[in-house]
Order: sequence, then C-alpha cells, then structure tokens
Amino acid sequence: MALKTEELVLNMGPQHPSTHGVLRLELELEGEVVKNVKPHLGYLHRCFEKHAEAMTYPQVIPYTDRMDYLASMYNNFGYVVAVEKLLGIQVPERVEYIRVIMGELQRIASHLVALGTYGLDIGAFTPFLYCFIDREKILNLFEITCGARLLYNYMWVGGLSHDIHPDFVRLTKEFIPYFRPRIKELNDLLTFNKIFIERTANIGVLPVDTAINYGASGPVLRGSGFRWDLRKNDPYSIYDRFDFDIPVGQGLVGTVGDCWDRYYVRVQEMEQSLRIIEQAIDNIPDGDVQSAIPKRIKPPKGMVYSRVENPKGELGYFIISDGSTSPFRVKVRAPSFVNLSVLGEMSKGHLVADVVAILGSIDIVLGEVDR
Amino acid sequence: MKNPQEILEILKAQFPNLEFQLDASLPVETFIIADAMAINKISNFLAENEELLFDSLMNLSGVDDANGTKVKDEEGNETINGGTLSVYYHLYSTKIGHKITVRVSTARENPEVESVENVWKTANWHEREAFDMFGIKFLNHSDLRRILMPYDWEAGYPLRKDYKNPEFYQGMKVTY
Amino acid sequence: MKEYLKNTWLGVWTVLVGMKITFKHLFQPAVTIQYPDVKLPLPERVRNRLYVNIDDCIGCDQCSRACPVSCISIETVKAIPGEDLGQTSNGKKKALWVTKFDIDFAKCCYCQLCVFPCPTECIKMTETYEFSEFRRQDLNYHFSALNTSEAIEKKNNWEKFQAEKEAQKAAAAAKPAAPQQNPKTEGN
Amino acid sequence: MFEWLSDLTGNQILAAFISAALPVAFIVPFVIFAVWLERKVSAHMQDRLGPMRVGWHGWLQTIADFFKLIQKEDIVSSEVDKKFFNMAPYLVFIGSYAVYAALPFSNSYIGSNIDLGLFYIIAVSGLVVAGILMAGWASNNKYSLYGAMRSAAQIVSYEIPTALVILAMVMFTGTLSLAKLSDLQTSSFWNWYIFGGPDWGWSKLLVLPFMLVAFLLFYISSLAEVNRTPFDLPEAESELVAGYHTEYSGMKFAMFFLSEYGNMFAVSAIASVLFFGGYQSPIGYIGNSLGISWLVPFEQVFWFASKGIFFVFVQMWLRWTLPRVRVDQLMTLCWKYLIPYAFVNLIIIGIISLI
Repeated sequence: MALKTEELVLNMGPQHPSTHGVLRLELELEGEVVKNVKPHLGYLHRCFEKHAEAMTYPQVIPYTDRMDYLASMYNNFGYVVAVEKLLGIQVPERVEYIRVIMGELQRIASHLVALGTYGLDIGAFTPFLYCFIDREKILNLFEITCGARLLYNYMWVGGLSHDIHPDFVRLTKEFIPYFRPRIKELNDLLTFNKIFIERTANIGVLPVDTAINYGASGPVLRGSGFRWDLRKNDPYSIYDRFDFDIPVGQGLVGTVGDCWDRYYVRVQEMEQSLRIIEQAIDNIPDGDVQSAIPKRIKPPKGMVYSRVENPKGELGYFIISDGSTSPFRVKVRAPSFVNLSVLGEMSKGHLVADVVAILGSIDIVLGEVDR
Repeated sequence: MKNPQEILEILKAQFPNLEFQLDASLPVETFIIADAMAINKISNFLAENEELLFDSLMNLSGVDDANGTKVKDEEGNETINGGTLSVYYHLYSTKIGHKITVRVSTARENPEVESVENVWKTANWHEREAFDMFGIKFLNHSDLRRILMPYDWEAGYPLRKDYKNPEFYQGMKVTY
Repeated sequence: MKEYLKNTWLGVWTVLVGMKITFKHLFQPAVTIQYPDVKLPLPERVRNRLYVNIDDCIGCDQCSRACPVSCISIETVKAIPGEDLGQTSNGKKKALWVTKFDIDFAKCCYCQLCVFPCPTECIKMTETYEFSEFRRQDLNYHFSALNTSEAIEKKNNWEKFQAEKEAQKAAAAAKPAAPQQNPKTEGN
Repeated sequence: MFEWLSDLTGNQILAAFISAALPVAFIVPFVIFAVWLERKVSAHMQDRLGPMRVGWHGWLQTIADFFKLIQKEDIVSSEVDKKFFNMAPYLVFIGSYAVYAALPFSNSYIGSNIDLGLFYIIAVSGLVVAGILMAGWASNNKYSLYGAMRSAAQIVSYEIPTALVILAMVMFTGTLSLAKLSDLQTSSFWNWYIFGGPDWGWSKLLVLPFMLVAFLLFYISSLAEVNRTPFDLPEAESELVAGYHTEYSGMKFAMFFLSEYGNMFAVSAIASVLFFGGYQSPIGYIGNSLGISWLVPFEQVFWFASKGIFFVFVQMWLRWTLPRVRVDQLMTLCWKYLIPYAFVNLIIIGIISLI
C-alpha cells in the first residue's frame, strides 16, 4: 500500500515578519520545497485611483507620496513630470537641478532600506540599522528643505513647494564623502560575507527574456544583466546631462540574474547616484522655483503616459484629462506591482527560506503594490 | 524607430479585414484604435514582427469612457447606460526603442476583451486589475479573479464612474 | 579539493572581517537619543500641527478647498451692517463671522497645501508634534473665537437682518418709491 | 559538595536537594545578566543605546521583564495537544539544567563529580531535542512544526562533530571527567589545552595548531547545538516567525528562554573546561599568595564564570554580525565540512598523542 502524501499549504502573511508589509503568500510545499506560490494582494488597498478622480491636480500629489512611501520624492517627480507634459509647460533650470538631486538622494535612501531589510530577511540584523543611520542623514536633508521626513509633497506641478535651504548644498557635500566609506563597510559586513553569498547566489535566477516578458524593471531587470535605465534610455527632466553608468548584474558570485546580483546592482546604483549628485550640486543655477507654477492647473483634453525610473523600477502615470481641474482617470503602473508578479516564476523549486530571500530581492513596497 | 502612422500602415497591411483607426485628436499622445476581439492576434503580431518587436507591455489600463446616457433613478443615484469601456495598451520595444498606444473599446453592458496574457505575461495581473476595477472580462485569461479588492466584493466595480459605495460589506457596516 | 579549502577559508575570513566591523562599532557613540528626555532640534520649515490665528482669518474657505482630505471645516456668517469686525494684520477688512473653524487632526495629512493659498497667512504649521489623545474626537480642534451660543447669536442676528431686509424688500416692492436700502446692505 | 553537605546536615536527601538546587542560584542570575548583556551588546554594536530606563544603563530591565512574563496570561489555544504542550518547556529546561550537574564550578563544588562527565553531558543534552520536538508538534502550528523538525535534525547532526572533537580531547588527555580535565590545566594559561596542554616538549608545539582547529570546530558545532545565529534556524524569525515557541506565552515562553540562555553558558563552560583550563586561574590565585585558602574556591568560581561569559559574549557578537544559513547549507556545513575536518583532526591528534 502506498503511503498517502499531500502537499502542505503554508500561509505566509499577511502578518509575517518578512513579507514587507501585508502581503499574503500561499505556499504549496513538499517538505520545505516550494511547488507553487500564490500571492494575494490588496490588504493595503486605499483606492488611490478613485481618490485621484475626485481631487484637483495639485491635491493628488500628497496621495502619490503614500504609494511608495520609501521613495515619496520620486513618486512626486513622476506625477509632476506627467502633468507637466499634459500642460506642456517648461520648468526652470533651477527646479530641474533640485529635482534631480532630491530624486537621487531619495534613490539612495530607498536602496538603503532595500539593502538593510534584505539583510534582515537573510538573518543579519546589524546592517539594517547601519543602513538606517545613513538613511536618517538623507531624511534630515529633506527635512530642512521641506519640513517633512517621509511624505514630502515637495515637487509641485511646475515647481517646488520650497526653495532649498541655505545649508542644503553644504550638508549634501558633507554627506557624499561620509557615505562612500559606509558603502564599503556594508560590502565588507554583508555583501561579500560567505554566508550571505551562499544564501543569495544562484537563488531565484531570472533570465532576461522572462524579465522583459513579465515587465520587470529597475534593479530586478538590471540584475538580469540587461542594461536598461529610463534615465538613459528614455530621458526625462535633465538626466541626459549627467555622466553615470548603469550597473548590471554580472553573476560575480553565481549566475547572472540571481538574488545577489539584484542586491549588488542596488549597492552600485547608490554609488552612481552619488556621482550624479556630485555633478549637479555645484551647478544649481539661480532662479525662482515657483515662477512656473500655473495659477490654475487645468490641462487641455488629452492623455499622457509618462514614466520615470523610480528606485524600484519603471513608475508610469497614465493620466487622462477631460479638460476640468481634476483628472478623468489616473492609472499608476507601479513598479513593485509588476515586479512582484515574477515571484511565482522565480521561486518554484526553491526552499521556504529562499522565497523570503527572493521576495526581499525584488524589494516591494506594499503601499505601491496595492495602491 | 517607427511613428504611429507607420505602425498603423503595417497593421493595416497585415490585417486587411480588421478596422484600425489612428486617433491624433488629443494632444500629447496618438493611439491606434483596434478591435477588442482581435487584440490577441494583433498583439502577437506586434510582439513578433521583425520591424516592430514590441516585447514589453509597459502598462495596461482600463478606462471608463463615461460616454453613455446618464440615468437618474428615484433616489437620485446616477447610473450610466450604454457607452463603452476601454482598455489602453502602452507598448514599448526595448530592442528598437519605439512606443505605441493601442486602444480597444467594448460595450459597457457586457464588456469582453481578448486577453493578451499569452503574449506578455505582465498582462496577467494588469488584466486582473482591470477586471477588478471595471468588470472587463478578459477572454482566455488563465486566472481571472479580483486582485486588489476582496474576493467576495459584491458591490460592483469601483472605478466605474457610476459606482456607489456600499453600505454593508458581508453584513458589516462600512464607515467612511 | 582546492575549491573546498577555499570555501572554508572564505567562510572563516569573511566572518572575521564582519566581526571586526561590529567590534569597532561596539565602541562608537550611539546615534540614538533617549527621546522624551532628549529631543532633536526641529528645522525651521518643520511641518507639524496646524495653528490658526483666528484673529486674522477672514473666512475665505481657501484652505478648506485646498485640503486633499477635507479635514478643515469652516462655517461663516455674514456680519450685519454696523458690526465692526476689525482688520487682519495685513490690512484686510473682515466681513464674515467665522462661527466654525475645525481642523480634524486625525484626518490631517500634514501636506501643507492649506498654508500656501491663505491670503492673510493665518494658518500655519507649528512645531508641536506630540498631541496624541485617548479619544479620537479630541483630535478635532476648534479654532473659532466664538463659542456655540455666540455663533448661534450671530446666525440669528444675520437671519433677523435677512428677514428684516426681506420685509423691507417686500415693503419696497409694495411701495416702489423707496428702494434705497438694498444696495447699501449688499456692500457689507 | 554533596559529601560535605551530607556530613553537615546528616541527611543525604536534604543534601542532595541543596546540592541540586545550587545551579539554579547560578542560572537565574546568569540568565538575567545575559539577557541584559545581549541587549546592550546588540545595541552598542548597532550604534544604539539599548535599555536605559530601569536602573543604571537598564540593568534592571530583565528583572522587570521577568515580572511581566510572570504576570502574563498563559495562553493555550484550543487546538493544541495540551499534555505535550504543557510538558515541553519544562522538558527543555530539564535538559539544559541537567548539564549543570556535571559542570565543575570550582574544585570544591561540582554537582555530581562523575568520571563520565563529558559523556553524561552529551547524552543528557539530547533531552532538549525531545522537548523541542514535543513543543513543535503539540503547538499544532505549521511554523512550529517546521521549526521543531529543523531543530531536531540540526541538534542530532551537530552532536557528531562535537562528539568527535571531544573524542580527540579524551584521547589526548585520557580522561572523561570534567574536574580532572580542569585540574590537569593548572597554574598558568600556557598549560591550557588550547596551547597544547601541561606536558612540555615538542609534542606541545606540534599539537598546538590542531588544538586551535579543534576548538574552532567545537565552538561552531556548539553554536549550532544551542540554536544561535548563524544556526538559529529553528526560530528563524524571518522565515518561521518564532519557530517551535511561536505559540507559547508567559512563563512557558520564559522557560524556553531560560533554557536557551542556560544552554549558551553550558556549552561555553564546556569549551572553557576542554580548552581554557576550566575554573583554573590563568595567573595564579590571590588566596594562595595571601595564605587565605578559603578564598581560592571563590576565585575559581569567578574565573569559571568569566570564561563562560566571555564565550557567551562571543556568541552574541557572532549573532549580531552574521546572516543565517539555510537549512540545507546547515547540513552541508555539518556533514561536508565540520565532520571531515573533525575526523582528520581526531586522527592527527591521536597520532601525536601516541608518539
């Protein structure tokens, strides 16, 4: 008589330490080997798109803050770029420079959280707090500029809510030489640790064509070895003026496109962001940051799909205007939402612990997945 | 790099018995209007054709066009009868670097669109979202369930313009 | 075999490198502070609880309309002629009794959108960030200078005035010889 | 100790009880101290302050937490296997407590001075596995079950390299008694076995590197036996929430905690007995040089405790530095790395001790 066996269904989440919020994963397991992953979303659904239809254009900006709350600045950026395209207005040089600096600082801050929590997923607690110490410095820079630490509402259609603080340039310049050695320290402590490499190399390998077919973007796509960055490939704002590299996964310790590659792409991206900030910080032109803000934002009838390179990937805003003061339809193409759909593909045949590692390497923010 | 006009010509040459239209009336973006029941075929062609190679679906979004007749019932609730729901496909070719927007429209009462999931896997969740929010049924979709709303949400499709907030959800009072 | 020994060596070595870093940090001063005892200085642009200088408020409702979460609710009553409400600090003449100016901080999202449109700069963000309450309704702050009975009184005044005006209007309509009252009151 | 007490009280049962209760007087203050130490060490390694409110630098924090745990409601969910669920924490604690019976705190106090001390310790620590399995199974929770299964596999596997290293030491020293082992490494630190033992000659030089390797192997596998990072898979919080003790609360949870920290000290103490002279002072005794002979046992307890606490500190240091290995890598490490190395080491030390 054959022994009766059945697959074990393990519910991971919505309350689980390493699902990065309220994601629920339904794992079908055979022993500890994952046969199938079914993500269930929506526990953090806050009806952003419905809200946006009832708001005027400037009022939507605080709501965009709350989608990817670890990269609010960049969500503002994406939205204002889209609305400015719809309005057909040109913003002053000074605004563009400040936006780029803020955006790159935000990218570093967001990646620091991603890297720190990834260490936490793997079981290393300490790098998480070291990353948060550095992130705190960036948040202080934001705080002196716009008064908020997390949800900024800083970039407005046509301008900025505040000009930069007189101390901002000096403090940012101090931050760059402080931060470079910290990246090295993180590499020594976590990135090249043998246990960490063992845990992440050759895990969750994502081939390039699968990644593109699934619409993956950002570090997830670049980790697969595809040189793709909207700042270079589809430039917006003034990114075409700066000199920086696009780091891609090279399979340094494992296969191209594994978790370690995605992780290391983020580490390298922080260095590239520092390079952009270095180039921009000395060249901020003078001017008024609010001169181009329209008195009444009432775009003509039309629609636009505009995308920016959010720290998590391609953040797209599809806005339809019916000629009134509030948008007719706003659809957000959230990078985490799209990247998360690859999870099932990547984690088949791995262990439970690897699912945690793979999920962490995608770097999702549930506020953005569920909107 | 091809502009929408050229892409339209290629499409017309490939599918002579289907209707295509180029809508350039709205500023910023021009889009091709295609047939909802042939979108799978068209997508396959767009993704595979050597000249087009649209290998990436940037975004898929449902839109309530709200172009039907608005009807008010006794209690003052407004519903929309007739008109269309649309699905917009924003395509991009990572190899060539051109973009195109395709729109298909379907009747509001029985909205049905062919799924493009087998062409771009990313469409799976996007289509689920469009189903969730607008009730657009994607034919041949492998797993058409609600995605963001609760699976047992019975109060309709929230992003339709005539959606009414329910008073109760599963017997629980919903406070706003 | 070589791979095997290399793995062993890497395992031991990277662990030692990590241990060196954490040991170094053991003697670095802490970056955290003991919060309620020690507080960080706040920057000048800090965005926390709103404050309304009601003496300057002209009741224009612009902040309420700018608010994306509708946490500000304002009710105003027109002043009857002869009542002098004074001026705001930047010289605007007030014409409305602000009978209700409530901000619900349970809803407020601290986006500062209400601060910019204010013509008299009377609504602004302050440095107070510790104002938690045990009951949610306590977070609804009332800024109006008038208490409930005064508000009702003002409302009644206006209604009485309105009624008188109506009566006068009716009288004027009945007797078209004396229409001089209306344009004057509308100006107020 | 037992003999002395039975002479004093004239009652063997009473003497046995007192003698058996004495380790509790050590374990409980030690755990309270160790939990505080863990918090402070982790905090300062992460540039934080850690507990600062209760007492000087928060040293009373653990006591406050202890009282909190006592007062907490003892939650037993309706679907658990109640008998096993209630028994498991105590069984785990018994397993770790029984180890203390054979630990030589000083030359005048050993709970039970048995000749097979090391053998006894290896045997009795197996009880912990039974307790953990029981807890995981009885909790009726998938996460707990996974934790328990992992834990059982882990502890059973890692007993092999531990035993192999101990075997090498037994071959080299010729004794299984912990008291005798400590006595052998007397007077100065160069007599410790990590430096080749008390016998002078070329064999001391020859054996020295292998002793170092033996110590490392022992320390790594003992880490795994007490479920500390990088081997804390049974309670891997990012995967299994809290592993086998997910469903426990209040005092039962505290029991698991107590036994975990008790175990930490026990393995550290065994490491110090085997390699670092046990209770022997590295620099000689003040009591001896002053002629106050009753002071010597207290000094020995001091040295024994401080050596143990040092190794506990290293365990904490490792915990706050390293990521966690995966369950299959844990087995790989054990069977493909530690056991072969331990075998080779065993053979080499055997040869050296022969010639």
